[in-house]
Amino acid sequence: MGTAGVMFDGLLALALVWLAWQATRAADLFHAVVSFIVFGLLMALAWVRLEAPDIALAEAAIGAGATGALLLSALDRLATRDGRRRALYEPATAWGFWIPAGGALLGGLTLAAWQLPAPGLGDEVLAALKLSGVDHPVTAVLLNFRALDTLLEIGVLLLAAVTIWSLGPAPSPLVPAMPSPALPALGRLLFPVFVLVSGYLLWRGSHAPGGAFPAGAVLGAGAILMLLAGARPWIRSSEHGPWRWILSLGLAMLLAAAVSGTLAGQAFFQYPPGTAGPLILLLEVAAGLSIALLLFALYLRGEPCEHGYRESGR
Amino acid sequence: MTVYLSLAGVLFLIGLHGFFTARNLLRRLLALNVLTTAVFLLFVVMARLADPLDPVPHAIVLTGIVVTVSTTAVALALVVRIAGRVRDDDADAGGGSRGDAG
Amino acid sequence: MIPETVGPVVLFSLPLAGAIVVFIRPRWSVPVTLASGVILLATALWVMFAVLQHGAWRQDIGGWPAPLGIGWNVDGLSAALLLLNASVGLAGAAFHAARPPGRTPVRDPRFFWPLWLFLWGGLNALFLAADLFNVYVALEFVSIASVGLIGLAGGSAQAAAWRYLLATLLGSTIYLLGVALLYGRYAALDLALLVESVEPDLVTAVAAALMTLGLLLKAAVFPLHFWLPAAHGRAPPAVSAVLSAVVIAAAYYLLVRLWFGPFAPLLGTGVATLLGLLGAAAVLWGGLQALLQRHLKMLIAYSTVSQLGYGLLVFPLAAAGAVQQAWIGAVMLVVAHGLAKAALFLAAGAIVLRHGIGRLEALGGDQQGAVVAWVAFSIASASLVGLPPTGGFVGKWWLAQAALANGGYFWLAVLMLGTAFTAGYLWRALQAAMRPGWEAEGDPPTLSPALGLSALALALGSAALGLAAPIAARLLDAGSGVVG
Amino acid sequence: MTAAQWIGGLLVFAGIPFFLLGTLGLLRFPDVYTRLHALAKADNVGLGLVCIGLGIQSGSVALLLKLMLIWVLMLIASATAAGLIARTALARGLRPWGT
Repeated sequence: MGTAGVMFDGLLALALVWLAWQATRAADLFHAVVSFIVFGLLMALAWVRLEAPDIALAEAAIGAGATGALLLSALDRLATRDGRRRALYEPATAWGFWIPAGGALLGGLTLAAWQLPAPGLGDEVLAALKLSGVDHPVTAVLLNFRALDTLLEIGVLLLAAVTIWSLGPAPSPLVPAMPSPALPALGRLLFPVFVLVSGYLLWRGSHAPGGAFPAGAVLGAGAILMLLAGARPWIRSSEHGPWRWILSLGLAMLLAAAVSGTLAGQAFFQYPPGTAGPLILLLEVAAGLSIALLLFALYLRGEPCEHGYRESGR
Repeated sequence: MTVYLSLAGVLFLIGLHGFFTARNLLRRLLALNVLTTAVFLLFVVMARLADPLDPVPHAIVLTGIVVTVSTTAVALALVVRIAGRVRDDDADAGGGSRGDAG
Repeated sequence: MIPETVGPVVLFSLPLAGAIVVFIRPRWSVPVTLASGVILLATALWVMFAVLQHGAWRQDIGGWPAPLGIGWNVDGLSAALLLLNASVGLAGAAFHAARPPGRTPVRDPRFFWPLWLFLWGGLNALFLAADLFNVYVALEFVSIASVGLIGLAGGSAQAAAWRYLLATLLGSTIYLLGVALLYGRYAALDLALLVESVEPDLVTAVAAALMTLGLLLKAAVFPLHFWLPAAHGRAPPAVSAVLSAVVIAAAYYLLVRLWFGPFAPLLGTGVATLLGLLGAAAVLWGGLQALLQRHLKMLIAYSTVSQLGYGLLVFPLAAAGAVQQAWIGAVMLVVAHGLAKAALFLAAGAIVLRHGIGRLEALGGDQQGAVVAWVAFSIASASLVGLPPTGGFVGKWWLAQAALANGGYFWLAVLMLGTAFTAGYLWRALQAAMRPGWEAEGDPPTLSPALGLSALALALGSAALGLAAPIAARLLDAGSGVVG
Repeated sequence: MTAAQWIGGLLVFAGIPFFLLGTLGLLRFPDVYTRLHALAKADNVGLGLVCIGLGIQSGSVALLLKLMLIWVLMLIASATAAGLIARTALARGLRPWGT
């Protein structure tokens, strides 16, 4: 791509290195978290440069967006726990020097191993693409060739939500010092756009970069924005409400599709011939919906209240 | 591509160094995320080096990003819960603990 | 007759489906968990017999062959560990269902059951997977479930859960870097494919070193074991049982799967001796620490660190020549240790419930209500120390024969010294029961017999393993994919 | 280089100084409120010019509309963010410069 491309890559790499260094060494914690979020956004740019649009979408929406929101809310929660920010330290392990030194050696070795031939599985994927029921290779790999990874990954997300619920009740959301009218207006205005964009991403997943993960992440980010804009956490943890069903919808649908393959006498997780396309779309909708809700549940950082919203003030 | 390969190496070292030398719990988590991003960068550079662009590492990194956000969320929920207890916990981090949880 | 390929499908999907059902309807937690537990145990037995008859087989997920798709391979080793997972899972569930409410500070039992079944499903997925990245996702699955279960005990257990989470995440990331290098070099993630295409060059050596470092961190081997005692000591009894018995064995299983599969050509005497020395250090240091502990559960937790060291002895003995003998001995030892250690933790849980406190001095006096637990404790100790005819003895005997076969006297000495340490600290725990105890305030809590019985079942299982040694030997021979 | 390429290039080129001035303002201005002003210029006008320029250069109307959507969303987001930051600064009692 000529010298301009290399220069751009060089600049991007330097910026990323400096931001990563800031994220771990910056004096003030807030400074570190902000530089980590910017690091996530620039990484999205790097993924675009490496021709990985799906990952750029996911990195921007999940890596910088959701993780950034989680970090900032955790930081906020730590600060106000008792006025000044608690000394949240644990003794840095004495052999802290040796492992990085070993890592440096290994890192150097890996770079010395530059001559990785990287044969890649591109040909096999393109050859089998026609049978996979979708046109976009990444979606084909995600939901057909390596569908077991996706099933376990949605399982990890649901498991993380259950683990966070098991840690204790969700702290009541913080009321900002001087509530500004602009944020609720933004929330009301933008949420339909979020839904539209995630629907579009979900639909185009079958033939272009997109699919369940970015769509779920964008919808999840929209839900977190509503919470920031002062909306009540409308998710309930009671057994009777619909929320537990919808949260586990993604994993349940994937598991049902997988087991139906065996019941139909074929291999585990094998889609009946000819129905791969629509079945994958159905699974994408279910996975996208439950990813959105699970990201929202992860943001609550605890088990939402059973029934009505309890008026427990701060 | 050599730029991104060396970037992956440097990010890996920063993440590893940050993980071990940072004393603040949140900062160790950030270093861990940087470490994971470095590994994903290596995967995608592999995909780019292959002559027909290889989609398998893309799917792997997508799965990895979602797994990383879940583990980070669990870790953050834990940090907030133990923020109050880290102080008195250091006292007995050494030998046997006091009356245990039964 | 139903094809045996349905077995792994049930083993993989039933725990996950059960976890979803239990998450949605907490009222049905105990019946659903126990019912699926029984079915899983039966399926694990059935798969084991299928492996005994037809030998190992491989299933392609989604019908896609190796380079593209993910595969499950079911052979002697995975069948044995699936059975271990099923038995410890069922016994732990029975123990937790029977424990008196209110005594243990498990904050919210209804989230115990979904986490328990998720851990069960994650471990089954791990033992079945033959794909390196699928193993990574299963490892993360197991890590988060374990953190959730440890954190349930609240208070200091959450701090222990935090250190555990950080350590396993670091281990997983380093492991993933190794996988990335391998994929870059061979464009293959499947173990069977890698076995054919691996040549010992720089990149493969670095990848092997990284993956081994990651897995050693997850298996809490000696220098990297800092997170284990706190996590296992403070978790609820059923949780520490499954953690010590199966989660640690999972990381060891992966190490053995890698070093006797794709990395076999790299297993030179240098690497093998290094791993052996790590194991020896773990055996001796863990044993020493366990001797010094004043708490029953911490004593058992440190014993896990030492017992795992025996497993690592398989590498130098195999490199020296007696591959088959060392392989069967090590796997038998790990499975016997898993059953015995789970029995120890469950028994310790019942005993601590009876006495209300975990320190050794306070465990004397009358043992009304915890007699079965102490019986289970002693049988499990016998198997751990390796008295004939228990499984522990058979495992150590085979390892000793492998050591004698080609002059590994140093490893034999490590084996004997470790056994002495084990006998030492387990006798110290048993001795606590004989001592005249304080007068416990108020009458002892009425404990349901199921607590002791679940521990007893596991202890007897570990002992019976010794009697079933020939079947076990045949099972582990059946397509264990051992090179050479 | 067709006419569209020229016009597009010119517009993008016209947008660059706004980003430059915005960054310069961010570094040089004394307090948070004035810095917010500088950043607002970079976001609103600079980004608008660049988006329209790229849209015209790309030649397809759909892409132009998508870029315009990006610009509108950025306008809303940066205006709200600037308002929030200013309010928080006031709440923390940060007196504007020169008063």
